[in-house]
Amino acid sequence: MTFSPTDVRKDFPIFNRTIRDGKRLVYLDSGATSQKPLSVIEAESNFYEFHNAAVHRGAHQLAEEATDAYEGARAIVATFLGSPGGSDEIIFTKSATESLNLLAYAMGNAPVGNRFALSSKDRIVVTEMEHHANLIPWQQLSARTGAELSWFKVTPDSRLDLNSIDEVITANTKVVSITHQSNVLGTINPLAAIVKRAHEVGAIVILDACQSVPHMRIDVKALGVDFLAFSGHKALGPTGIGVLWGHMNLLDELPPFLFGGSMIETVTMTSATWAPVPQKFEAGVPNMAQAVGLGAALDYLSGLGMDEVHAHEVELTGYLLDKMKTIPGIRIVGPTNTLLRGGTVSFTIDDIHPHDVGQYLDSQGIAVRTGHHCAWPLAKCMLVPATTRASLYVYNDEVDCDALVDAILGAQKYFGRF
Amino acid sequence: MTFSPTDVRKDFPIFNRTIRDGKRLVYLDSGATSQKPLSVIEAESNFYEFHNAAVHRGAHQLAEEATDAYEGARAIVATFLGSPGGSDEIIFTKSATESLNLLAYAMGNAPVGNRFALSSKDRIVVTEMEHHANLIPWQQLSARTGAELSWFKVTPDSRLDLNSIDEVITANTKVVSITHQSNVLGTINPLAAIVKRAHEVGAIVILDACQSVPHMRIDVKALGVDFLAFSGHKALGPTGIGVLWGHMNLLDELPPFLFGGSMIETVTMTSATWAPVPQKFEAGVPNMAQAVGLGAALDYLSGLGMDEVHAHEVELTGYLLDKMKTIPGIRIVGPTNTLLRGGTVSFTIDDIHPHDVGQYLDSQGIAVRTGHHCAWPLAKCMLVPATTRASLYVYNDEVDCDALVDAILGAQKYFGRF
Amino acid sequence: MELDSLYQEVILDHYKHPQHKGLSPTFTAQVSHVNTSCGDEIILNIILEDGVISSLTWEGQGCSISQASVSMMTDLLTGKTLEESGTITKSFADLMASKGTSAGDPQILEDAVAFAGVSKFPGRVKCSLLGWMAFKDAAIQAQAQ
Amino acid sequence: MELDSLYQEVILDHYKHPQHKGLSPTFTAQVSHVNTSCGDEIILNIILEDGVISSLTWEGQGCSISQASVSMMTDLLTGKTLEESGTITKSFADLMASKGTSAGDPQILEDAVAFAGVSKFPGRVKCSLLGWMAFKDAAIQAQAQ
Ligand SMILES: Cc1ncc(COP(=O)(O)O)c(C=O)c1O
Ligand SMILES: Cc1ncc(COP(=O)(O)O)c(C=O)c1O
Repeated sequence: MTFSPTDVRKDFPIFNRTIRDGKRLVYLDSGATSQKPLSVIEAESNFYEFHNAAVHRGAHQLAEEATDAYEGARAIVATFLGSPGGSDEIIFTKSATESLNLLAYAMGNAPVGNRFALSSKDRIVVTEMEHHANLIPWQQLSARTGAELSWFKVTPDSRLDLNSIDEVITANTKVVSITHQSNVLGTINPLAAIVKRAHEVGAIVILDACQSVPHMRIDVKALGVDFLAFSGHKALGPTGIGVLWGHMNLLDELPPFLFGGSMIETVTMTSATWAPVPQKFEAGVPNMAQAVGLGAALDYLSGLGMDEVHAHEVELTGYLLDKMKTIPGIRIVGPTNTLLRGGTVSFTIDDIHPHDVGQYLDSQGIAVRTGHHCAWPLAKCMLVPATTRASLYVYNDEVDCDALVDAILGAQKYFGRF
Repeated sequence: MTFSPTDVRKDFPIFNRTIRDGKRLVYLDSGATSQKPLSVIEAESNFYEFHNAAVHRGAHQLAEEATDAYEGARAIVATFLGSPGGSDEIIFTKSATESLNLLAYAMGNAPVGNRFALSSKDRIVVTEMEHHANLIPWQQLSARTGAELSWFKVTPDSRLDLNSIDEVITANTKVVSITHQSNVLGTINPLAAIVKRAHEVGAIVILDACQSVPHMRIDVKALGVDFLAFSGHKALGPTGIGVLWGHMNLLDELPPFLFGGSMIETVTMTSATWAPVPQKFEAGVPNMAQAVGLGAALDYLSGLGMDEVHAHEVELTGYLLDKMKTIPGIRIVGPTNTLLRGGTVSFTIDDIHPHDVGQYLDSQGIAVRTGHHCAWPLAKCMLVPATTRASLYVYNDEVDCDALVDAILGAQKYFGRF
Repeated sequence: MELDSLYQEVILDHYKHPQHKGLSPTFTAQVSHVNTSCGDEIILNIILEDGVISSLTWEGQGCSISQASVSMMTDLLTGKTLEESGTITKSFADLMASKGTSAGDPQILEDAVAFAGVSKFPGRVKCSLLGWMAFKDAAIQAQAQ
Repeated sequence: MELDSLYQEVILDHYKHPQHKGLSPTFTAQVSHVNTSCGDEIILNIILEDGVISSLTWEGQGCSISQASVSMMTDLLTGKTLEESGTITKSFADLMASKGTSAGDPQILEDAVAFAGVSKFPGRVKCSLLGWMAFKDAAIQAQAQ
C-alpha cells in the first residue's frame, strides 16, 4: 500500500497557505528545494528549546544531549544510505555544493604520494549534464593541478553517451564525478558500466545524489560508488545541511578541507595533526539543529518508504508526460517516457519565454522554476537557452498535474493574444 | 535603563527546563554557543511554514518571499555591523570557521598580480591567543604559498605583547588576522595600533569577532579593519550560519572560494566567470532559514541595546571576578579586572582537573566548558593544560555568579575528601 | 487580474515588435550583458556623436520584460544627449525601485511608464533593468573613446 | 547523589595514588595518545616477553577518570598474556558502551567494574577509554616487533 499525497500534504504546514489572492498552492519546485513536514520543523525547534549546546565540547548535561541528538542524526543518515562503515562514514556539510567542493579542495591538498594527489598526467571525468556544483569545482581543480578535464556527452534523447566510455574514462583517469539524476532532464544515469570501468582504471567514483537521495532507495554499497553527496533541503530537511558519504579507507587518506576547532588532534603555533574521521572533516561548531532536522526528514521519508516514494513519482511523471504530450507546441526537454527517469519535467512552449510561462503559472498558484537550472552547458547542448521546469515530490498528485496542464494552456492563450 | 536578565530569560524557552533531577539551569557556556530566544526559533520555523523556497531562483511568489526574507536578513547584518557598503558587503557562510577558511582559501586561489596573492616573500601575522579557526587556516596557507607565519606573543598578564609590533608586522606583511576578544582569557585586544601599523605596510586586517559581535557594539568603519568574521550561534542566532564582512573593493578583487550554482555569470564545460559580490561567495542554495533566524537574533540584541549588553556583562564580570578572587586555590587565567575584558572567565582550582570541576558544576545544574577551548597554543603558553571556563551573556545575573562560586566551593569539598 | 499590470499591452507589443533590434555595423562602443539567474543576454551598440546618442541598436534573447525594456529604451534614448539620457535612466531606475508605489513620469519615460506594474514583481525588476545596465556601461565606454 | 556513581572511591583512590606511573627505561613499544577534546595525554610503555605483558608503565596528565582508568588498566594487564588482555579490554569496552545498563564482570575486570557508573556519562566514556586505546595500539606495535 502506498501513501496518499493528500494525507502527506496535511503534514506540511505550508500547504495551509494560499498564493496570489487565495489560489491553492501547487508546489512543483521541489527540484530546487522541497517543503518541510512539521516533524522536521519541530525537530529543529525542539533542539533549540530543550537541548541546545555545543556538541562534543561542554562538560554538562545539555552538551551530552546535544551530542546524542547530533550523533543520532548521523546514525539515521548512515542507515538511510546503507553506509557499510556506519556513522563514521557520514560527514555533515552545509550543502551538496560544500560536499563536492570539499572533495575537490581536499584532493587539491593531497601531497605527492597520497592517492588523491593529481598532476598533469591525470584526468578528471564529469558529464555534460552536471549541475554547476559538480562541474566548476573540478574545472578549478583541473586548473590548479594541470589534470585534464573530460566529460561524457549527452545524446539528443537526453541520455549519457556511453559508447565512448573507454575513451572518456582513460587509464590515467583518477576521478569520475557524475550526477545520479539530472536536475534538468530527469534522466537517471545507469552507473554500473561507469563504476566498473572507473574501478578498472583505479579511479574513484563520486556521485552527485542531490536529485536521487530524496526520491529513491539508495544503497551506496549496491551502487558501488566511492563518495556520495546530497543536500538536506531537497529531501524534506532544513536548509543549511548537506552530507558527504565516503568509504572509510578513502576518507582516512583524504586530507582535510576546512581547518579549525574539533577537527584537530594536536596543535602548535606552526603545525597541526588531525582528528579521526568524521571529525577531521567537521571544523567548528557544527550545524547541529539542521543535522537533527535532517534526521527527522529521513525518518519521515523512511516512514513513507523510499520504494513507495519512487513508485509514486514514476507513476505521476507518466501521468504528467502523457497529458503534456497532448499540448500543441510543447517540447519536453528530457526523456518522454518514464524509463530510467525521475519526476523532473523540463519543457518549452511555442516561443513563449520560460520566464513568462513561469510568471503566468505563478499567477495561477503554480510554483515552477525557469532558466538554465544551474546547468548552463547542458542548456546549450540541448539548444534551449532556458526551460520551464516542474518537479514532483511526495505531496504532489494528479490534481497538481492537471492544474499545470490547464495553466500551460492558459499561458498559451494569454500570450497568444497579440 | 538597562534590561533585566530575569526578563530576558523569559524569552528563552530553554530556561523552562531543569538539569540533573530538577536543578535550575545556570547556563555559563555562551562562549561555546548561546541559547536562542523564541523570536529566533520562530523566525526559522515561520520561514519553513510560510515562505520556504529557493532564493534568487524560482519564478514564483514563495521564491519572491524567501528572497525578501533572506535579503532582509542581510540588510539587518549590514546595519548591525555598520557596513559602509551596505548589504552587498555581507556574505553568509555556515560559521566563522568557514568565513576564515574562505579568506585563506580564496587568497590561495589568487593569481600572481592579484593583491591577495602570497609568496615566500610575504608574511602572515596572527597571535598566540587565536582560536584554532583563526590559526590553522593560516598555517595551511603558509605551507601552500611559502609565506612566513609569525605572531604576537601573549604576556603573563594575558595581553598581546605589542612592544615588538614593528618586528612582528614587517614591511612584507600582507595579512594580519587577529581575534577581537579571546575566547579563553576574555581579553579584548586593542586594535588601533595594529590596524595602523598593518595599513602602513599595506597589509589587510582580518578580525575574528566571534567573541565580540555578540557582546558589544561593533562598527567596522570605526574599527578600521578590512574583513570581519563571526558565527550566528554565539549571538543568539541559529546554528549553521556565519558571516563574513569585507570592504567591497577587497571582496571584488578576492577570488571566489566555493564553486557551484548562483555564484556564476557564465559557464562552459571548461571555464566560468563569476557573479558580482556577494553572490560570488555564496554558491548553492543558501542556509536561508538560518540567515533569517540570525536577522531575528540581531534584532533581539538591538532591542536590548548593544551598549547595554556590554555594560551588563562588564558589570557582571566584575562582580564574578571579585567573588572568585576570595576563593583559596583559584587561579584566574586572564585579566583579573574588567579593563578591556569581556565576560569569559577561565580558571583552575587547586589541582582538581577542570574536567572534574566541570562535572561537579554540572551536577549542580551549572553548564561550563572545560579543556583547551580550541586554543591549544595559548593553553601551553599560559602553562595550563586545560581550564574551566564560565562565560556570561544577557540572560545571566548575579544569582548565576553566586551559584558558580558556591559550586566551586562545593567541588573543593567534594574532591578534597581523599 | 494582477498579471495584466505586469504584461501591459505596450510591453507585449514591444516584445513582439522590437525596435532598433539588429546591430549597427559600426559603433562607438559595444557591450554585452547577461542576467546570470535566467541566462538572458543582450548585446548593445552605441554610436556617440558630439555627446549625442545618434544610434542605439541591440541583439539579444530573453523574456518579454527584458526584451521589451531594451526595445523601449533604445526608442527613448536615441537622439538624446548623454546628459538627457542620465535623467531618463535615473527616472527609470527610481520607478523600478518603487515596488509599485510610483506611476512613473510620462514626460520623461513616455511609454516606459508601463513598467510601473513590473516594479511590483521583485523577481522581474532585474529583467527590466538588463538593457539599462548595459546602456550605462556602453555610455561610459563610449565616453572613454 | 548521581555524581557518586561516577566518582567511586576506588577511582579517586587510583587518581590520587596512580599505579605503574613512571615510564620504564626500556620498552618493546611506546605510544602516546591524546584526547583531542580535552587535551588529556598519556604515554604508555609496554614490554612484551614471550607473549606476556611483563611491564606496562605510563606517564600522563588528565582528569581523574582518564588517569584512574590507566592506573587500573596497568594493574590489571601486567603479567597477563596478550590473549588474556584481549578478553579484558573487550570486557571493559563493553562495559563502557553499556550506558549504565551493565555492572561489569568483577571476575575479569576486578576493581575496574567501578567504571560502570562512568558509562552513564557519555561525556566521560572517552576519558575512561584513553589508556585502553593506547594499550590497543601499543600491543599491536609490540607484536609487530
Ligand atoms: C574566537 C573564536 N574564533 C572562532 C570560533 C569558531 O567559531 P565556529 O565554531 O562557530 O565556527 C570560535 C568559537 O568556537 C571562537 O570563540
Ligand atoms: C544535481 C544537483 N547537484 C547539486 C546541487 C546543489 O545543491 P545545493 O545548492 O543544495 O548545494 C543541486 C541543486 O541545486 C542539484 O540539483
